[in-house]
Amino acid sequence: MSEKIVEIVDKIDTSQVFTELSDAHSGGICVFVGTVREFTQNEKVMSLEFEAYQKMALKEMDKIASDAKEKWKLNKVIIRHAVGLKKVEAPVVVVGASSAHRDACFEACRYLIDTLKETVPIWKKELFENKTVWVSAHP
Amino acid sequence: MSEKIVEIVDKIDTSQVFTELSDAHSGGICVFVGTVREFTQNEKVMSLEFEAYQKMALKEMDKIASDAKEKWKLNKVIIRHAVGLKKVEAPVVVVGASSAHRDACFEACRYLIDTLKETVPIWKKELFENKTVWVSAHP
Amino acid sequence: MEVLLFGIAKDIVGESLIQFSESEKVPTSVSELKQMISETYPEFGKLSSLAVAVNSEYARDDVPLDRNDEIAIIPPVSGG
Amino acid sequence: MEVLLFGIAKDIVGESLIQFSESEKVPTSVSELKQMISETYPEFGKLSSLAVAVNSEYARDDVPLDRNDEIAIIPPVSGG
Repeated sequence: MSEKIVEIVDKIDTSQVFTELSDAHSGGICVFVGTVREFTQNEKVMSLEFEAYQKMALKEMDKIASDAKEKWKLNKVIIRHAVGLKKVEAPVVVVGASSAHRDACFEACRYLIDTLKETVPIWKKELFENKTVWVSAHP
Repeated sequence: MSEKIVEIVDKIDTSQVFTELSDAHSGGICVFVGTVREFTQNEKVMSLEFEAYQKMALKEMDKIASDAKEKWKLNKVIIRHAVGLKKVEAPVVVVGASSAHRDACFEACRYLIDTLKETVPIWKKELFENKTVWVSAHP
Repeated sequence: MEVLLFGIAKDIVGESLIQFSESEKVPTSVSELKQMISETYPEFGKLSSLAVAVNSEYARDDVPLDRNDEIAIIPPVSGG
Repeated sequence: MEVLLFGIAKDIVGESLIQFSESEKVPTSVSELKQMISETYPEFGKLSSLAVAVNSEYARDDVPLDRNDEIAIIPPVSGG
Protein backbone atom coordinates (compact mmCIF):
# COMPACT_ATOMS: atom_id res chain seq x y z
CA MET A 1 0.00 0.00 0.00
CA SER A 2 1.20 3.51 -0.81
CA GLU A 3 2.95 5.47 1.95
CA LYS A 4 1.13 8.68 1.02
CA ILE A 5 -2.54 8.82 0.15
CA VAL A 6 -3.76 12.21 -1.14
CA GLU A 7 -7.27 12.34 -2.56
CA ILE A 8 -10.28 14.48 -3.30
CA VAL A 9 -13.44 12.39 -3.29
CA ASP A 10 -17.20 12.82 -3.52
CA LYS A 11 -17.90 10.83 -0.40
CA ILE A 12 -15.65 9.95 2.52
CA ASP A 13 -15.71 6.45 3.98
CA THR A 14 -14.14 6.51 7.43
CA SER A 15 -14.37 2.76 7.98
CA GLN A 16 -11.11 1.84 6.24
CA VAL A 17 -8.80 4.64 7.36
CA PHE A 18 -7.02 2.73 10.14
CA THR A 19 -6.51 -0.21 7.81
CA GLU A 20 -5.11 2.19 5.20
CA LEU A 21 -2.62 3.63 7.70
CA SER A 22 -1.69 0.35 9.36
CA ASP A 23 1.70 -1.28 8.93
CA ALA A 24 4.07 -3.55 10.83
CA HIS A 25 6.44 -0.73 11.81
CA SER A 26 3.81 1.48 13.45
CA GLY A 27 2.81 1.38 17.08
CA GLY A 28 0.44 4.34 16.78
CA ILE A 29 -2.04 5.81 14.32
CA CYS A 30 -3.62 9.22 14.85
CA VAL A 31 -6.52 10.34 12.68
CA PHE A 32 -8.59 13.51 12.62
CA VAL A 33 -11.97 13.64 10.89
CA GLY A 34 -13.71 16.94 10.26
CA THR A 35 -17.48 16.70 10.20
CA VAL A 36 -20.41 19.01 9.46
CA ARG A 37 -21.61 20.67 12.63
CA GLU A 38 -25.27 21.62 12.95
CA PHE A 39 -24.74 25.03 14.50
CA THR A 40 -22.34 27.84 13.68
CA GLN A 41 -22.54 30.84 15.97
CA ASN A 42 -26.00 29.74 17.04
CA GLU A 43 -27.33 29.53 13.50
CA LYS A 44 -28.64 26.23 12.22
CA VAL A 45 -26.69 24.95 9.24
CA MET A 46 -28.70 22.94 6.69
CA SER A 47 -25.67 21.68 4.83
CA LEU A 48 -22.20 22.61 3.62
CA GLU A 49 -20.99 22.74 0.07
CA PHE A 50 -17.32 22.23 -0.76
CA GLU A 51 -15.69 23.37 -3.96
CA ALA A 52 -12.07 22.63 -4.88
CA TYR A 53 -9.56 23.84 -7.40
CA GLN A 54 -8.86 20.17 -7.79
CA LYS A 55 -5.50 20.20 -9.58
CA MET A 56 -3.93 22.75 -7.26
CA ALA A 57 -5.59 21.33 -4.15
CA LEU A 58 -4.07 17.91 -4.80
CA LYS A 59 -0.67 19.53 -5.34
CA GLU A 60 -0.92 21.43 -2.06
CA MET A 61 -2.18 18.36 -0.18
CA ASP A 62 0.74 16.38 -1.55
CA LYS A 63 3.16 19.09 -0.37
CA ILE A 64 1.68 18.97 3.13
CA ALA A 65 1.95 15.17 3.26
CA SER A 66 5.57 15.32 2.07
CA ASP A 67 6.45 18.11 4.51
CA ALA A 68 4.97 16.08 7.37
CA LYS A 69 7.05 13.07 6.35
CA GLU A 70 10.15 15.27 6.45
CA LYS A 71 9.32 16.82 9.80
CA TRP A 72 8.43 13.59 11.60
CA LYS A 73 9.33 9.94 11.28
CA LEU A 74 6.08 8.68 9.76
CA ASN A 75 5.27 5.41 8.08
CA LYS A 76 2.06 6.35 6.29
CA VAL A 77 0.16 9.57 5.77
CA ILE A 78 -3.34 10.22 4.49
CA ILE A 79 -5.08 13.45 3.44
CA ARG A 80 -8.53 12.98 1.91
CA HIS A 81 -11.01 15.78 1.35
CA ALA A 82 -14.59 15.58 0.15
CA VAL A 83 -16.28 17.96 -2.29
CA GLY A 84 -19.95 18.63 -3.03
CA LEU A 85 -22.95 19.00 -0.77
CA LYS A 86 -22.57 17.55 2.74
CA LYS A 87 -25.25 17.10 5.38
CA VAL A 88 -24.90 17.48 9.14
CA GLU A 89 -22.60 14.80 10.66
CA ALA A 90 -21.07 13.90 7.29
CA PRO A 91 -17.28 13.55 7.29
CA VAL A 92 -15.67 16.16 5.03
CA VAL A 93 -11.98 15.66 5.64
CA VAL A 94 -9.76 12.87 6.96
CA VAL A 95 -6.09 13.37 7.84
CA GLY A 96 -3.89 10.91 9.65
CA ALA A 97 -0.49 9.38 10.11
CA SER A 98 1.11 6.26 11.52
CA SER A 99 4.47 6.09 13.28
CA ALA A 100 6.54 3.89 15.56
CA HIS A 101 5.80 6.09 18.59
CA ARG A 102 2.76 8.21 19.32
CA ASP A 103 4.38 11.65 19.62
CA ALA A 104 5.10 11.76 15.90
CA CYS A 105 1.66 10.73 14.67
CA PHE A 106 -0.15 13.10 17.05
CA GLU A 107 1.99 16.10 16.07
CA ALA A 108 1.85 15.24 12.38
CA CYS A 109 -1.92 14.79 12.42
CA ARG A 110 -2.38 18.24 13.94
CA TYR A 111 0.02 19.73 11.41
CA LEU A 112 -1.83 18.10 8.51
CA ILE A 113 -5.23 19.57 9.37
CA ASP A 114 -3.89 22.99 10.44
CA THR A 115 -1.87 23.42 7.26
CA LEU A 116 -4.64 22.07 5.04
CA LYS A 117 -6.97 24.73 6.40
CA GLU A 118 -4.41 27.44 5.65
CA THR A 119 -3.20 26.57 2.20
CA VAL A 120 -5.34 24.09 0.27
CA PRO A 121 -7.62 25.79 -2.29
CA ILE A 122 -10.91 24.35 -1.14
CA TRP A 123 -13.89 26.54 -0.28
CA LYS A 124 -16.74 25.89 2.09
CA LYS A 125 -20.18 27.44 1.72
CA GLU A 126 -22.56 27.28 4.66
CA LEU A 127 -26.18 26.89 3.67
CA PHE A 128 -28.51 28.34 6.29
CA GLU A 129 -32.27 28.47 6.01
CA ASN A 130 -32.34 31.96 4.48
CA LYS A 131 -28.83 32.63 3.24
CA THR A 132 -25.54 31.14 2.13
CA VAL A 133 -22.10 32.20 3.39
CA TRP A 134 -18.64 31.49 1.97
CA VAL A 135 -16.69 30.73 5.16
CA SER A 136 -13.75 33.06 5.96
CA ALA A 137 -14.31 35.13 2.81
CA HIS A 138 -14.81 38.38 4.71
CA PRO A 139 -12.92 39.74 7.73
CA MET B 1 -25.81 6.63 21.54
CA SER B 2 -23.96 6.88 24.83
CA GLU B 3 -21.68 9.88 25.38
CA LYS B 4 -19.02 7.74 27.01
CA ILE B 5 -17.95 4.35 25.72
CA VAL B 6 -15.55 2.44 27.98
CA GLU B 7 -14.88 -1.17 27.11
CA ILE B 8 -12.47 -4.09 27.35
CA VAL B 9 -12.90 -6.44 24.41
CA ASP B 10 -11.28 -9.50 22.89
CA LYS B 11 -10.95 -7.97 19.45
CA ILE B 12 -10.97 -4.34 18.34
CA ASP B 13 -12.90 -3.31 15.27
CA THR B 14 -11.67 0.09 14.09
CA SER B 15 -14.20 0.43 11.28
CA GLN B 16 -17.01 1.90 13.38
CA VAL B 17 -15.15 4.27 15.67
CA PHE B 18 -15.86 7.48 13.77
CA THR B 19 -19.53 6.53 13.53
CA GLU B 20 -19.54 5.85 17.27
CA LEU B 21 -18.07 9.30 18.02
CA SER B 22 -20.10 11.23 15.46
CA ASP B 23 -22.85 13.65 16.43
CA ALA B 24 -24.50 16.77 15.10
CA HIS B 25 -22.73 19.10 17.52
CA SER B 26 -19.20 18.01 16.62
CA GLY B 27 -17.01 19.53 13.95
CA GLY B 28 -14.01 17.37 14.77
CA ILE B 29 -13.21 13.83 15.85
CA CYS B 30 -9.71 12.79 16.90
CA VAL B 31 -8.87 9.12 17.36
CA PHE B 32 -5.68 7.34 18.35
CA VAL B 33 -5.20 3.64 17.70
CA GLY B 34 -2.32 1.74 19.27
CA THR B 35 -1.13 -1.22 17.24
CA VAL B 36 1.36 -4.05 17.62
CA ARG B 37 4.74 -3.05 16.23
CA GLU B 38 6.99 -5.72 14.77
CA PHE B 39 10.23 -4.47 16.29
CA THR B 40 11.08 -3.27 19.78
CA GLN B 41 14.65 -2.11 20.26
CA ASN B 42 15.63 -4.06 17.17
CA GLU B 43 14.17 -7.32 18.42
CA LYS B 44 11.46 -8.99 16.40
CA VAL B 45 8.18 -9.31 18.31
CA MET B 46 6.09 -12.39 17.50
CA SER B 47 3.02 -11.17 19.32
CA LEU B 48 1.82 -9.30 22.39
CA GLU B 49 -0.35 -10.61 25.15
CA PHE B 50 -2.54 -8.28 27.20
CA GLU B 51 -3.92 -9.09 30.60
CA ALA B 52 -6.32 -6.83 32.52
CA TYR B 53 -7.62 -6.53 36.04
CA GLN B 54 -10.90 -6.06 34.29
CA LYS B 55 -13.07 -4.61 37.05
CA MET B 56 -10.48 -2.04 38.13
CA ALA B 57 -9.37 -1.29 34.58
CA LEU B 58 -12.92 -0.38 33.57
CA LYS B 59 -13.22 1.85 36.64
CA GLU B 60 -9.95 3.63 35.81
CA MET B 61 -10.89 4.00 32.14
CA ASP B 62 -14.22 5.47 33.17
CA LYS B 63 -12.44 7.98 35.43
CA ILE B 64 -10.16 9.03 32.58
CA ALA B 65 -13.13 9.51 30.24
CA SER B 66 -14.98 11.54 32.87
CA ASP B 67 -11.92 13.65 33.68
CA ALA B 68 -11.46 14.40 29.98
CA LYS B 69 -15.08 15.51 29.73
CA GLU B 70 -14.50 17.86 32.64
CA LYS B 71 -11.26 19.28 31.27
CA TRP B 72 -12.50 19.86 27.72
CA LYS B 73 -15.85 20.50 26.06
CA LEU B 74 -16.37 17.09 24.48
CA ASN B 75 -19.44 15.55 22.97
CA LYS B 76 -18.43 11.91 22.96
CA VAL B 77 -15.50 9.96 24.32
CA ILE B 78 -14.35 6.41 23.69
CA ILE B 79 -11.74 4.25 25.44
CA ARG B 80 -11.60 0.66 24.26
CA HIS B 81 -8.80 -1.77 25.09
CA ALA B 82 -8.23 -5.30 23.85
CA VAL B 83 -7.02 -8.26 25.90
CA GLY B 84 -5.51 -11.58 24.88
CA LEU B 85 -2.95 -12.50 22.28
CA LYS B 86 -2.38 -9.90 19.50
CA LYS B 87 -0.37 -10.29 16.34
CA VAL B 88 1.73 -7.64 14.56
CA GLU B 89 -0.44 -4.78 13.16
CA ALA B 90 -3.43 -5.70 15.31
CA PRO B 91 -5.12 -2.74 17.02
CA VAL B 92 -4.86 -3.06 20.80
CA VAL B 93 -6.32 0.21 22.03
CA VAL B 94 -8.63 2.89 20.64
CA VAL B 95 -9.16 6.26 22.32
CA GLY B 96 -10.97 9.21 20.85
CA ALA B 97 -13.19 12.21 21.35
CA SER B 98 -15.47 14.48 19.38
CA SER B 99 -15.95 18.19 19.96
CA ALA B 100 -17.26 21.34 18.32
CA HIS B 101 -13.74 22.58 17.58
CA ARG B 102 -10.59 20.59 16.93
CA ASP B 103 -8.39 21.88 19.77
CA ALA B 104 -10.48 20.07 22.36
CA CYS B 105 -10.62 16.69 20.66
CA PHE B 106 -6.89 16.69 19.86
CA GLU B 107 -5.87 17.58 23.41
CA ALA B 108 -8.37 15.18 24.94
CA CYS B 109 -7.29 12.31 22.70
CA ARG B 110 -3.68 12.76 23.75
CA TYR B 111 -4.71 12.95 27.40
CA LEU B 112 -6.76 9.76 27.10
CA ILE B 113 -3.91 7.61 25.80
CA ASP B 114 -1.22 9.17 28.03
CA THR B 115 -3.30 8.70 31.17
CA LEU B 116 -4.43 5.21 30.20
CA LYS B 117 -0.81 4.16 29.90
CA GLU B 118 -0.06 5.53 33.36
CA THR B 119 -2.97 4.32 35.45
CA VAL B 120 -5.06 1.56 33.88
CA PRO B 121 -4.21 -1.91 35.29
CA ILE B 122 -3.49 -3.67 32.02
CA TRP B 123 -0.24 -5.52 31.39
CA LYS B 124 1.52 -6.20 28.16
CA LYS B 125 3.83 -9.14 27.60
CA GLU B 126 6.10 -9.12 24.56
CA LEU B 127 6.65 -12.53 23.02
CA PHE B 128 9.98 -12.74 21.23
CA GLU B 129 11.35 -15.82 19.55
CA ASN B 130 13.30 -17.01 22.61
CA LYS B 131 11.84 -15.13 25.56
CA THR B 132 8.89 -13.19 26.94
CA VAL B 133 9.07 -9.80 28.65
CA TRP B 134 6.51 -7.99 30.79
CA VAL B 135 6.82 -4.44 29.46
CA SER B 136 7.91 -1.75 31.97
CA ALA B 137 8.11 -4.25 34.81
CA HIS B 138 11.77 -3.60 35.51
CA PRO B 139 13.70 -0.31 35.61
CA MET C 1 -5.93 34.66 -21.47
CA GLU C 2 -8.28 32.93 -19.06
CA VAL C 3 -8.57 33.33 -15.31
CA LEU C 4 -10.25 30.56 -13.31
CA LEU C 5 -12.63 31.58 -10.54
CA PHE C 6 -13.65 29.62 -7.44
CA GLY C 7 -15.83 30.04 -4.38
CA ILE C 8 -16.88 33.62 -3.69
CA ALA C 9 -14.80 34.86 -6.65
CA LYS C 10 -17.15 32.99 -8.96
CA ASP C 11 -20.15 34.57 -7.23
CA ILE C 12 -18.68 38.08 -7.47
CA VAL C 13 -17.98 37.82 -11.17
CA GLY C 14 -21.03 35.70 -11.94
CA GLU C 15 -18.95 33.36 -14.10
CA SER C 16 -16.47 30.56 -13.47
CA LEU C 17 -13.96 32.19 -15.82
CA ILE C 18 -12.74 35.64 -16.85
CA GLN C 19 -11.72 35.71 -20.51
CA PHE C 20 -9.43 38.34 -21.96
CA SER C 21 -9.84 38.45 -25.73
CA GLU C 22 -6.89 38.87 -28.11
CA SER C 23 -7.64 42.55 -28.57
CA GLU C 24 -8.01 43.38 -24.86
CA LYS C 25 -5.30 44.68 -22.57
CA VAL C 26 -4.12 41.68 -20.52
CA PRO C 27 -2.45 41.82 -17.09
CA THR C 28 1.29 41.16 -17.32
CA SER C 29 1.85 40.33 -13.63
CA VAL C 30 -0.02 38.96 -10.64
CA SER C 31 -0.25 42.43 -9.09
CA GLU C 32 -1.67 43.89 -12.29
CA LEU C 33 -4.28 41.13 -12.46
CA LYS C 34 -5.31 41.78 -8.84
CA GLN C 35 -5.58 45.51 -9.55
CA MET C 36 -7.63 45.01 -12.73
CA ILE C 37 -10.18 42.67 -11.21
CA SER C 38 -10.50 44.80 -8.07
CA GLU C 39 -11.28 47.83 -10.23
CA THR C 40 -13.84 45.99 -12.35
CA TYR C 41 -15.36 44.13 -9.37
CA PRO C 42 -14.98 46.24 -6.21
CA GLU C 43 -16.32 43.35 -4.10
CA PHE C 44 -12.87 41.76 -4.31
CA GLY C 45 -11.57 44.62 -2.18
CA LYS C 46 -13.80 43.52 0.69
CA LEU C 47 -12.37 39.99 0.99
CA SER C 48 -10.11 38.94 3.88
CA SER C 49 -7.36 38.16 1.40
CA LEU C 50 -6.85 37.62 -2.31
CA ALA C 51 -4.28 35.30 -3.81
CA VAL C 52 -3.44 34.27 -7.35
CA ALA C 53 -2.20 30.91 -8.54
CA VAL C 54 -0.11 30.52 -11.67
CA ASN C 55 0.11 27.00 -13.07
CA SER C 56 -1.51 25.73 -9.89
CA GLU C 57 1.06 27.24 -7.52
CA TYR C 58 0.60 30.26 -5.28
CA ALA C 59 2.25 33.20 -7.07
CA ARG C 60 3.70 36.35 -5.54
CA ASP C 61 2.74 39.79 -6.82
CA ASP C 62 5.83 40.14 -9.02
CA VAL C 63 5.29 36.89 -10.95
CA PRO C 64 4.80 37.67 -14.67
CA LEU C 65 1.78 36.27 -16.50
CA ASP C 66 1.84 34.60 -19.88
CA ARG C 67 -1.13 33.86 -22.16
CA ASN C 68 -0.48 30.15 -21.84
CA ASP C 69 -0.32 30.08 -18.04
CA GLU C 70 -3.13 28.51 -16.07
CA ILE C 71 -4.18 31.42 -13.89
CA ALA C 72 -6.64 31.29 -10.98
CA ILE C 73 -8.02 33.71 -8.44
CA ILE C 74 -7.79 32.19 -4.95
CA PRO C 75 -10.17 33.82 -2.47
CA PRO C 76 -9.71 32.99 1.25
CA VAL C 77 -9.61 29.19 1.50
CA SER C 78 -11.85 27.37 3.98
CA GLY C 79 -11.39 23.66 3.52
CA GLY C 80 -11.40 21.14 6.33
CA MET D 1 -7.84 -13.06 52.95
CA GLU D 2 -7.08 -13.28 49.25
CA VAL D 3 -4.72 -11.17 47.17
CA LEU D 4 -5.20 -11.10 43.37
CA LEU D 5 -2.11 -11.24 41.19
CA PHE D 6 -1.65 -9.99 37.63
CA GLY D 7 1.07 -9.77 35.01
CA ILE D 8 4.56 -10.31 36.33
CA ALA D 9 3.24 -10.61 39.91
CA LYS D 10 1.47 -13.80 38.87
CA ASP D 11 4.72 -15.09 37.32
CA ILE D 12 6.75 -14.27 40.44
CA VAL D 13 4.39 -16.06 42.81
CA GLY D 14 3.51 -18.82 40.34
CA GLU D 15 -0.18 -18.47 41.20
CA SER D 16 -2.94 -16.01 40.32
CA LEU D 17 -3.84 -15.62 43.98
CA ILE D 18 -2.17 -15.46 47.40
CA GLN D 19 -4.36 -16.99 50.09
CA PHE D 20 -3.94 -16.24 53.79
CA SER D 21 -5.63 -18.92 55.84
CA GLU D 22 -7.65 -18.11 58.98
CA SER D 23 -4.79 -19.17 61.22
CA GLU D 24 -2.09 -17.16 59.42
CA LYS D 25 -0.91 -13.68 60.27
CA VAL D 26 -2.61 -11.36 57.77
CA PRO D 27 -1.36 -7.92 56.71
CA THR D 28 -3.39 -5.13 58.31
CA SER D 29 -2.37 -2.35 55.95
CA VAL D 30 -1.18 -1.85 52.39
CA SER D 31 2.39 -1.18 53.55
CA GLU D 32 2.39 -4.37 55.63
CA LEU D 33 1.16 -6.38 52.64
CA LYS D 34 3.91 -4.93 50.43
CA GLN D 35 6.52 -5.75 53.04
CA MET D 36 5.26 -9.30 53.55
CA ILE D 37 5.20 -10.22 49.87
CA SER D 38 8.59 -8.59 49.23
CA GLU D 39 10.09 -10.69 52.02
CA THR D 40 8.53 -13.92 50.76
CA TYR D 41 9.19 -13.14 47.08
CA PRO D 42 12.32 -10.95 46.76
CA GLU D 43 11.68 -10.55 43.02
CA PHE D 44 9.03 -7.93 43.89
CA GLY D 45 11.85 -5.72 45.12
CA LYS D 46 13.31 -5.57 41.63
CA LEU D 47 10.20 -4.13 39.95
CA SER D 48 10.03 -0.51 38.76
CA SER D 49 7.12 0.08 41.11
CA LEU D 50 4.62 -1.85 43.18
CA ALA D 51 1.08 -0.70 43.92
CA VAL D 52 -1.83 -2.23 45.74
CA ALA D 53 -5.51 -1.86 44.93
CA VAL D 54 -8.19 -2.21 47.57
CA ASN D 55 -11.70 -2.76 46.27
CA SER D 56 -10.44 -1.96 42.78
CA GLU D 57 -9.02 1.45 43.67
CA TYR D 58 -5.36 2.38 44.05
CA ALA D 59 -4.64 2.41 47.80
CA ARG D 60 -1.96 4.35 49.63
CA ASP D 61 0.39 2.65 52.09
CA ASP D 62 -1.64 3.64 55.15
CA VAL D 63 -4.92 2.16 53.95
CA PRO D 64 -6.05 -0.60 56.36
CA LEU D 65 -6.95 -4.02 55.00
CA ASP D 66 -10.00 -6.04 55.92
CA ARG D 67 -10.62 -9.73 55.26
CA ASN D 68 -13.56 -8.87 53.05
CA ASP D 69 -11.71 -6.36 50.88
CA GLU D 70 -10.87 -7.23 47.31
CA ILE D 71 -7.11 -6.81 47.36
CA ALA D 72 -4.81 -6.86 44.34
CA ILE D 73 -1.10 -6.44 43.67
CA ILE D 74 -0.58 -4.00 40.81
CA PRO D 75 2.85 -4.36 39.18
CA PRO D 76 3.94 -1.61 36.72
CA VAL D 77 1.10 -1.18 34.20
CA SER D 78 1.81 -1.29 30.49
CA GLY D 79 -1.48 -1.03 28.63
CA GLY D 80 -1.96 0.87 25.41
